[in-house]
Amino acid sequence: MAELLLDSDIRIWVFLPIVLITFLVGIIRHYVATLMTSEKTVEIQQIKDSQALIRSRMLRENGKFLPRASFEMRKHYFNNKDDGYFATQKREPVVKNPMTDPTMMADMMKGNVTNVIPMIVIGGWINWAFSGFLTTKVPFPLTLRFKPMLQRGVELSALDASWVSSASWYFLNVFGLRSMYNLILGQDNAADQTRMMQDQMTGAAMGMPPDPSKAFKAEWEALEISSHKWALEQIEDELVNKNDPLLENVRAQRNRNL
Amino acid sequence: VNEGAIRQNAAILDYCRTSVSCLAGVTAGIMGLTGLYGFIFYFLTAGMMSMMLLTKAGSSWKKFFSSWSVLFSSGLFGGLFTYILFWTFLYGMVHVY
Amino acid sequence: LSKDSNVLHFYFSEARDRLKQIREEQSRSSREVVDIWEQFLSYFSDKLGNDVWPVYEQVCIAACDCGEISLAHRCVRELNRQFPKSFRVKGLEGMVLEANQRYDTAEHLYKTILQDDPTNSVAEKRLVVIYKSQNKIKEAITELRKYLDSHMADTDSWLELSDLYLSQMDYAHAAFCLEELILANPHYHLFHQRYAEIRYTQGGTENLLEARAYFSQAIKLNPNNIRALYGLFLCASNLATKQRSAESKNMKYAAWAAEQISQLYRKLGGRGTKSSSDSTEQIKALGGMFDKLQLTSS
Amino acid sequence: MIMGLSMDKVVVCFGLISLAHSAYSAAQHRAYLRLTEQSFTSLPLDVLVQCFVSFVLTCYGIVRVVGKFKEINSATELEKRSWETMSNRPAFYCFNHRGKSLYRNCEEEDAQLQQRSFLKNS
Repeated sequence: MAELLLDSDIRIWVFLPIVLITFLVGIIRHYVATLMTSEKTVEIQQIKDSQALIRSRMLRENGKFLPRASFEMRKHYFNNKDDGYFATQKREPVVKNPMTDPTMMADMMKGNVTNVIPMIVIGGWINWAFSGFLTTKVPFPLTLRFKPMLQRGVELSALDASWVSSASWYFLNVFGLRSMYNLILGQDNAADQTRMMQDQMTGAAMGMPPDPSKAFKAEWEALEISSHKWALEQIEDELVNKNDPLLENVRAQRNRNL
Repeated sequence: VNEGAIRQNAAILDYCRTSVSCLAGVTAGIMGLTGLYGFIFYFLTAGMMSMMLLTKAGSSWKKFFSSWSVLFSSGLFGGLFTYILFWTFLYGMVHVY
Repeated sequence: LSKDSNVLHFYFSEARDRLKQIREEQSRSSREVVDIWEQFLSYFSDKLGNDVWPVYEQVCIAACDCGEISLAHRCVRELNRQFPKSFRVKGLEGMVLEANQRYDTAEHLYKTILQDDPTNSVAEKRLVVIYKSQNKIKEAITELRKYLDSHMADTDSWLELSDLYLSQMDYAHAAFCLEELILANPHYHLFHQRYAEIRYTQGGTENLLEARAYFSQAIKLNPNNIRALYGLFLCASNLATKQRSAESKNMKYAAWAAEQISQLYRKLGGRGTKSSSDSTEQIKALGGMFDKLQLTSS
Repeated sequence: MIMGLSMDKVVVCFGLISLAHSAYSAAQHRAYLRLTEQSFTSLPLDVLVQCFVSFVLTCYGIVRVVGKFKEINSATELEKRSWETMSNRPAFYCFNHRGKSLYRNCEEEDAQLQQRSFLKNS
């Protein structure tokens, strides 16, 4: 098949602009999104729930370092049938209905505004402005099945599948540049710092379970079956009878580190 | 085990992965690699980056990564997509027109 | 001229890195922070870029700590201009008020913050501090317990509460707080050591046994922890007098701890700058002390 | 340390520029071939070498620039902290302590001294 020769004006006026436009739009979208995000409001109840879950998990994992009485006391606090934390706290599942909750509506709107609409608008514009060009060729052979994907807007059945049309090049860029945004925008940690300063992050409430009562139930069960085995039972003998070279080694290493 | 440190290490790894695959794509495009050679080149450069990171971490890489395979395999295929994009881009810029 | 600017740049980055280090270490080198800022970094504040805001915050707290109210005011003003609605800056404002000993105004400020944002943990903690600095420990404890009721996983606050209880000599509650800390950080030797110290202070065979175990755990986690070694020695020799049945065992532990301590001293003495005769004398004195302790306790 | 960091950045910049330059020369080469109607077999060796070397250089610089790994073992981090720093809680700083009077007196004395010397001089 004869090699196609593209006009090099296409390179300057179609191929390059598409890359630049996608890239810049992505960056602008990022900043618009950060401007528009409303900070999530966290209820004190949610913080309390998540922290209780964290504490109970720590109790299960590290409870072996506590004396038996202390462990049982905490277990009782969480799991006691009559007034235990997990047994009495009943929460209504906080599954918000997006239609009734206006803030959810607004959030969804914003998501649409920043994600979908630019894509449609810019995509449509590019389709209109740069339609019908072949822009480039992928440097590897492809089967015919990729033709409709890569040659949108150019219906030529005789063309080799590895040529890419302008509209498809735009979509390739949209999807391929995502990780580049991470690279470039994720780098400015200083910006994150200022956002931190703007308002204190309530870090602990980040991983909120959507339905606390279900999480409570699971945690209750997990805590119920965990039993206490003191890890420090024979610690003194272990320490005294330990062959000293080992201990000496550890100590020597530490001394070196100091 | 420190969650924050793990996350930071993963972020560093991710950063290296993305930038190296992007650069490798640029290089492959300029050199005009086609077909299978291009993919082989990608995996070679990915291996090279992992080796560089290993030498940077020194003998104590065990302190930083829970397992050896993380250093080599994390984000390998996500990077491939970036690689292909830049490969195509530079190949188009240099060799097609 | 370029050499001069190079040197300046060097000092600049030195100062910036030092401040950052202090910030990350969370050490309370307030005077140093204020000095670095006043004598050097304040002239280059625009060179810091976005890093300047955490630095302002740090300097503000340090200035409060040193009683340099005017400097603290300046920092808050800068921050206020940049983040006019931030609760974090409001919290700083409250700290400046506290440093000025205007506790009522500060309390009012924190309470308004809490009204707007009931989850604001800084304001709640500062309320505790206000009571504490007015020496109303009882109120501080109630306030802190209220806070911990909803923030159960906040280790800093558990530590603070244990300190407050200790100041009231309420050892049982203080021990409870330290148990929380051990749960959160089971591999940190100092928590174990501290817990053991509290149990030791409480006294009684039961508590002494537990104290012995936790001192041992602290030593296991860090064999260089000399305070824990002393603790183990004291526990074991105390128990040797109380428990006739397990006397030999306890004597063994005590002897082991004493041996470890003198070994450590020998090593450190050999390494230090002091003359060796000095250190051998110290070790000898130490041995004498151990003998005496055992003598009185048995 | 600081010099080292900026050195790495210089290396990255240099690599990128060199990469761009080799791209330009490769494109020139293709255009030349096309004008003289020769068929393309491979790029000239110097462009290939420049391209590859600058790639390796940039990778090296990036790996150096990204910053240090952190130890994932939290115990090692905690071990370095003494009780002093551990029990130091910025959220619970209490400002009602001797530091206030210590430092303030110092300052006032300084001011007084300065005033006195100023008076003496005038």
